Amino acid sequence: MITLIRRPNPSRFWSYATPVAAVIATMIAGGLLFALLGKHPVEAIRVIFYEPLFGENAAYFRGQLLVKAGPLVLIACGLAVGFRAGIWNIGAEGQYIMGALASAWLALHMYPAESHWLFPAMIVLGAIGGLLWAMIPALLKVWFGTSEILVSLMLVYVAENLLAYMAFGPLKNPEGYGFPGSRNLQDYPSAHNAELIAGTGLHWGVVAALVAVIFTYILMHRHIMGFRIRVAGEAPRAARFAGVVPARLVMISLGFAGALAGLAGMFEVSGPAGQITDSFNVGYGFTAIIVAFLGRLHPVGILLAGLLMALTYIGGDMAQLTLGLPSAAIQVFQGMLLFFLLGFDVLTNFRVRLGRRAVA
Amino acid sequence: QDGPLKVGFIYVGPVGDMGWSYQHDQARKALEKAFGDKIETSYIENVPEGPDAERALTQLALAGNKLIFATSFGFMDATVNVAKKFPNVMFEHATGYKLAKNLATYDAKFFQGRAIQGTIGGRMTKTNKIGYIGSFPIPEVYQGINAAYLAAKKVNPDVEMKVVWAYTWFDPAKEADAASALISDGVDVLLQHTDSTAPQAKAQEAGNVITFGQASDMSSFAPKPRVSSTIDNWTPYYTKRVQDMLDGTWKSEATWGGIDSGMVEIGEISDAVPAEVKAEALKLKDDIASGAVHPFTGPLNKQDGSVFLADGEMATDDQLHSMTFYVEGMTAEAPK
Amino acid sequence: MSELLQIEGLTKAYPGVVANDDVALAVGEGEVHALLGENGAGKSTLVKMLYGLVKPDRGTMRFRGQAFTPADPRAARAAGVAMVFQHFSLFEALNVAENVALGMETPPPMRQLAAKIREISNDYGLPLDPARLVGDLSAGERQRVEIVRCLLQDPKLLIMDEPTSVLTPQEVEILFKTLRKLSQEGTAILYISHKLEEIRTLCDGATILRGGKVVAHCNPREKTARELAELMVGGAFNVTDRANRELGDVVLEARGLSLPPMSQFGPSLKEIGFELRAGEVLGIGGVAGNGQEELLATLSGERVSAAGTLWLRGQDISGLGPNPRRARGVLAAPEERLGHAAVPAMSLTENAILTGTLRKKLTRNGFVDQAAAERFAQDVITGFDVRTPGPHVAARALSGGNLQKFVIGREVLQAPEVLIVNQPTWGVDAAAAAAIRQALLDLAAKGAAVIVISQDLDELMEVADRFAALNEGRLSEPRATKGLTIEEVGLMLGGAHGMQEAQL
Amino acid sequence: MIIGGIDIIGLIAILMSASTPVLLAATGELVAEKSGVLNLGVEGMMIMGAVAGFAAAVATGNPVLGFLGGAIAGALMATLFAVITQIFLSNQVASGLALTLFGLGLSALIGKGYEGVRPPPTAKIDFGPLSDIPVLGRIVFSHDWMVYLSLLLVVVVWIVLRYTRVGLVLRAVGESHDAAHALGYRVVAVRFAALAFGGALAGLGGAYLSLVRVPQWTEGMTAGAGWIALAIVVFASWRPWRVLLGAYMFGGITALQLQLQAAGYAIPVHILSMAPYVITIVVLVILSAIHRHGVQAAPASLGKSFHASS
Ligand SMILES: Nc1ncnc2c1ncn2[C@@H]1O[C@H](COP(=O)(O)OP(=O)(O)OP(=O)(O)O)[C@@H](O)[C@H]1O
Ligand SMILES: Nc1ncnc2c1ncn2[C@@H]1O[C@H](COP(=O)(O)OP(=O)(O)OP(=O)(O)O)[C@@H](O)[C@H]1O
Ligand SMILES: [Mg+2]
Ligand SMILES: [Mg+2]
Repeated sequence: MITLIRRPNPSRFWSYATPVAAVIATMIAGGLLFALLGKHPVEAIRVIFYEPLFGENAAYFRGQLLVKAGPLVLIACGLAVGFRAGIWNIGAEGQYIMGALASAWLALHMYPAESHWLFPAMIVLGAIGGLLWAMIPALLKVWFGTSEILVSLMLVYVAENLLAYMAFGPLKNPEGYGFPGSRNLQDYPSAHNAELIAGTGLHWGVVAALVAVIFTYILMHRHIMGFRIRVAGEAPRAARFAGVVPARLVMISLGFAGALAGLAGMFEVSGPAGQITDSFNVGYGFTAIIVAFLGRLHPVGILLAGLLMALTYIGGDMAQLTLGLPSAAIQVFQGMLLFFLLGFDVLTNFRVRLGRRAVA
Repeated sequence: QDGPLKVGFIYVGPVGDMGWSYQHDQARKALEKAFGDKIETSYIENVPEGPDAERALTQLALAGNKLIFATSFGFMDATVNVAKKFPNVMFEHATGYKLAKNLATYDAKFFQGRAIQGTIGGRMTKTNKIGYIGSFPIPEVYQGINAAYLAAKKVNPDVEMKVVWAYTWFDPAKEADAASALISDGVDVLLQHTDSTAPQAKAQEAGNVITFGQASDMSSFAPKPRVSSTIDNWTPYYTKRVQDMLDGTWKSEATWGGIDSGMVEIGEISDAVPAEVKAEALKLKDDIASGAVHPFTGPLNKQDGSVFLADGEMATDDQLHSMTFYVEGMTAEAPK
Repeated sequence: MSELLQIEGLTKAYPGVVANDDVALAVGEGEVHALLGENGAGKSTLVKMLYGLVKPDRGTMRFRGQAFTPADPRAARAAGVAMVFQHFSLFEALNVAENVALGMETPPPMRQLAAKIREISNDYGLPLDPARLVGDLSAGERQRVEIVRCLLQDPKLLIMDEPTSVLTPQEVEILFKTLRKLSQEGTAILYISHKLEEIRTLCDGATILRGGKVVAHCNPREKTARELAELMVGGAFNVTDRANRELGDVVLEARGLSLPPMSQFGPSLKEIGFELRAGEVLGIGGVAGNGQEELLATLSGERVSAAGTLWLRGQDISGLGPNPRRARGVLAAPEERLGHAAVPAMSLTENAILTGTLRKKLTRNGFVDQAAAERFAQDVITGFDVRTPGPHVAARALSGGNLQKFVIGREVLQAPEVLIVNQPTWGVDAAAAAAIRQALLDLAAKGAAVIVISQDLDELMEVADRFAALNEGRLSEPRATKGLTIEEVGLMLGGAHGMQEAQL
Repeated sequence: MIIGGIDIIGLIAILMSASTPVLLAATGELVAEKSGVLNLGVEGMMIMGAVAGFAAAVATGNPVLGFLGGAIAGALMATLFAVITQIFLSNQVASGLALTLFGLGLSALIGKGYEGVRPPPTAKIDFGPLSDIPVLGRIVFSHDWMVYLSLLLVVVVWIVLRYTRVGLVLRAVGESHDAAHALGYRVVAVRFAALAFGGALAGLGGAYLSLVRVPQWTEGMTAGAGWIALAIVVFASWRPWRVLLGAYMFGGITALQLQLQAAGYAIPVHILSMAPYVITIVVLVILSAIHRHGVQAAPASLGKSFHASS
């Protein structure tokens, strides 16, 4: 039997070592899976992890890594703040959609007038869109004690329907021959979130993600506000005692997450995606939850985790192309990564002893 | 050119969806068989529309593919972008409308098949209610609904068409529910513009309902409820385009193929259909293929009573491409 | 008296502590045997081994003449051992009958069980309604549930781990009657308590533990309480020094302070009123669950009360939250150390920030001044003799007494004008408890007003100038502690009505 | 019976079948949550049940074995979750999400080759003349045996939780794991069992989806049903009968919106498609407002990790 003995102090070593160990374990287990599927395990791992970074066309893929990781990191930073406070917003996908819708609505409304103010205004509106959507679960929790887990999740489906409605209705491209989807903002200079340096994949959304990482770090680890948020997550009673007003905390952490998710949606719709379509959202809001945990709810960890996650997507596509690895295998791979991380986490807080059960 | 021609595909769904992406992949496999080691194919499945598509297309281009098929409407802008970056790679985009020097489009006139289904349905319905599971309110689907309705009405003036929009191309549970809703509403002929066989199964359960295969033949439900089908057959087109590449004669164009080109195939009409109805349907098929009959021929009004086609006028491709309305006689209301 | 239970060489080690070291003791049939010792001496560990919850590393137990190695509590119960826990093992959302059923091996059908509960509980003078939710019961009633649960199994040995700490003197009286009756019927009782007078009246024999080792077996009736205490501590111990103090102006005043329950099963506060002067220590006694937590929460600002109910030097502070109150000098230390007064997983430095930000200026423009926070934490550690490697250690790594010293020290070093503490020495050993009491008295001597909420009447008599009792959310009129008899206190604890009678 | 162009009896008959997967999954999750564990991986367990059930049924040609296979797959997934959360003490929310992700991927892998295959039919129970009784006949006597089994399971779960010792221990563990542990109950074992049962029911629900309701195997075919099941447990404030009500209501609204379309109502489709979710939110709000000051319905230890320290 395994016996767990709680460590008085969380192990510093293991808190850094577990993510690494989890990645290695995932590579091993994933390799086994790939071997089962008849693919060469080492080659598959190489294609997924090495090829996009240092392979033949790495210059392009490194940029794409940023494009893919940008929204994940941005959203995950917001979510991590809430998770630290014990507030479970799992509806970032909906907030992401609403941010995109709000900003795209403004741009399409202004079209084709060119103005310097449009893009900043879209940023503001994107953040507000996500924030307001997140305020629904926040206020319902504050007023009625309704579970934010379920409300935020249900609102994803509502937002998806709203998105489809907009794509087929009010925001449909009038010159699109009746096909769904809005105008492409990439063709609207004032609204276009273009690459800042051509070919690098670096766009304002990536910049925003980096800013969010720094901001979140300062907030959570340097500012008294973040301290209170962490206290609230660790010990709610102690937080009250320290003067934290739970209602305000719920609104701040959901609002922050919503605003960042909304921003992510805004940068995506005005940049890489370009347009509102019914399939605009591709699950960043959900994947970001994983990224947040993978990054151990720490902004710097999230940055690394976002990049790692993006790598598995891009490398996964690569493995499909060169090795014929099915896309589902990549999903399993990502699931295993999270399992291993969560499982290994126990080492941070517990000493593991094998052998006779010391305590019945 | 040295080495085999590399041909790439991106699919919006998994190749195992048994519908849209599956049919494209069937054609890819047919290419491999037909051209042997003259070509080499690869694909990426489950590609979300948007930036991921753009990356996947670039990935294909960087991997040395010279001809790339982007097989979903939603890949349109991504394909345009990537085509710009790789002028020496030829792109083919399914069901879209944007062309470039190295970007061609292709699509099939599925509505031709719908007219044949409408004829069979109109003849065979006892309740005079035909149900149609729509995917999205876009021209392609409107064309199908209207063509089926007009054909049915021609052989059975009392026919009424019920439409349920599922807002999905592929969601078996939802399609099953939509089929159940229509069947419980009295429909005994069921057409679907969604890709799963769930409605077929529901019809089979109900017993007295006939259906038509969509995208693939769905022959496992033959002879009943599935009495016929429209099959998306991309093989002839893909074969021709690859041959053009090998011959160096590829050029950008917009292809809209129908029954005549083999892009739209009519699945075998089963014995559950009375012989005279079958004959009538087959004749219509031949007439459409030869061009003698056009499913949209005037006089034809829109649902609101305004004129769509004058007497004897046949709808042009452009008119069809922007069809987002029901024709006169439809009782359902078009979604806003 | 024949031997019912014999223990020899029993040893149990935890990482870093030997909780029981070669313990030997014997209990006869029908004997009431006390187990004495300071906090952490190993009493609970010993009885947990008897009850099958913890497995000994070494040693033997014989019960009713046979080797006894219970694999789990069920086995122990089957053998005739029953136990009332130090911390209740009850389920608030379940009713009395269900709670009882959970503690039995083969409970009869609910209907019969309910009847039996009524019968037994009336027989022993502990009436209980089997259909009530346990969450709705008072602490005393909850304990009845635990006892009745044991009685229903006809135990040969009944273990009671600190059963009286939550009872009023009257309830203790009833409990003792029950226990004597049981003992006459031949049931042996292993009784753990820190209340030495109780033990002297109740128990036939005693075993005293210190640091996991047996230091003495004795007959408690032949010893004085002081002798027993010295055996436990292993030496003489300090008594607090209470200097004469001048009382100043009224600092804090509550008028008609009411509060709805904070939790589903919690009590409400009803019309609480008192005046507190500078330099004064007000002791508030009462049985746990009568509104102590609620009172502390309203005084600290965790809960706000209606306007005009709480005044600080003539200023209405009822609507202020904890931090504005701290800014004005009203500080508090709640009872629950882990999770309320301190965050278990956070370092002592971070726990210093928890309440010290304002008065110790641990932030600049909202940014945490790490160095200042560490300095403050270190000051508390040094000033209050907190035994720990340093301020970076997580709060949960400290022993209860040391963490308590840290919590009290953290507030005291912020130079409060008013300090409210709840159970300041709960679960803390004698030396540390004395230090904490002394710190409170010193604070009062410097002119601060202090409210000590405690269930330990001796403690209150020792530190408080005036005493008031909290009962079902009502506070009695405070009375000077000087000259207050234990009977009067008992009546005050029994309820406000009793108080009035006593005065008449 | 036709009201406003909607065949109410038909609607009820449809919704009973359409709601069965969610009903099964929610009933299972109810048991798991009653033991104090929040398993957000219902979606992952359902889809594994769907694919495993489908594969088993196709391989054996026997739908009963298919359902069994689905239940086993769901239970195995739940056991994986139990290991992670009960032994390794991981955060339950994150572990549940991981389980869903993992299940979606793994099921797609296992399902390769089953696309387009038709499963053996699941028999409807032949009630003979009973099914011809007007109104009642179609509502009560027109279903396959799984529909009745799901209803039976609701009853069984209700009885067990309420009237039996097993149920009492389960509730006790969910209320206070520390107290239950002190009394000698094996908290972790009880939770393993409750989770496995919940997983088995989720698996059954998935298998019902792939074997009866649709019936076919396709990737991601649960399409959010697991999340709805979770919502329904809260909606039902952890009571079996209300789970039934909630599942049927949700299924009913979904079916109704398609029926309204079929009947030609010009209500915007997207608004109708949102309706079930919006209504769920509204009901959750109403319930939480009611419970705010009354009896707290959730098991007190729900979602908390248990580590036996003594
Ligand atoms: N599960 C455990 N793991 C590690 N150490 C433990 C554990 N349980 C008890 N201890 C330690 O064993 C020693 C004896 O504890 P025990 O609870 O038996 O003391 P006690 O005499 O009952 O004290 P109290 O009067 O506070 O109830 C203490 O040092 C305690 O910290
Ligand atoms: N359950 C437990 N698991 C691990 N360590 C424990 C446990 N309980 C207590 N300890 C450790 O045992 C030591 C003693 O703890 P405990 O609170 O019982 O102290 P104590 O002996 O009562 O001391 P004090 O008199 O200061 O209260 C501490 O270092 C504590 O961390
Ligand atoms: Mg202690
Ligand atoms: Mg003890």
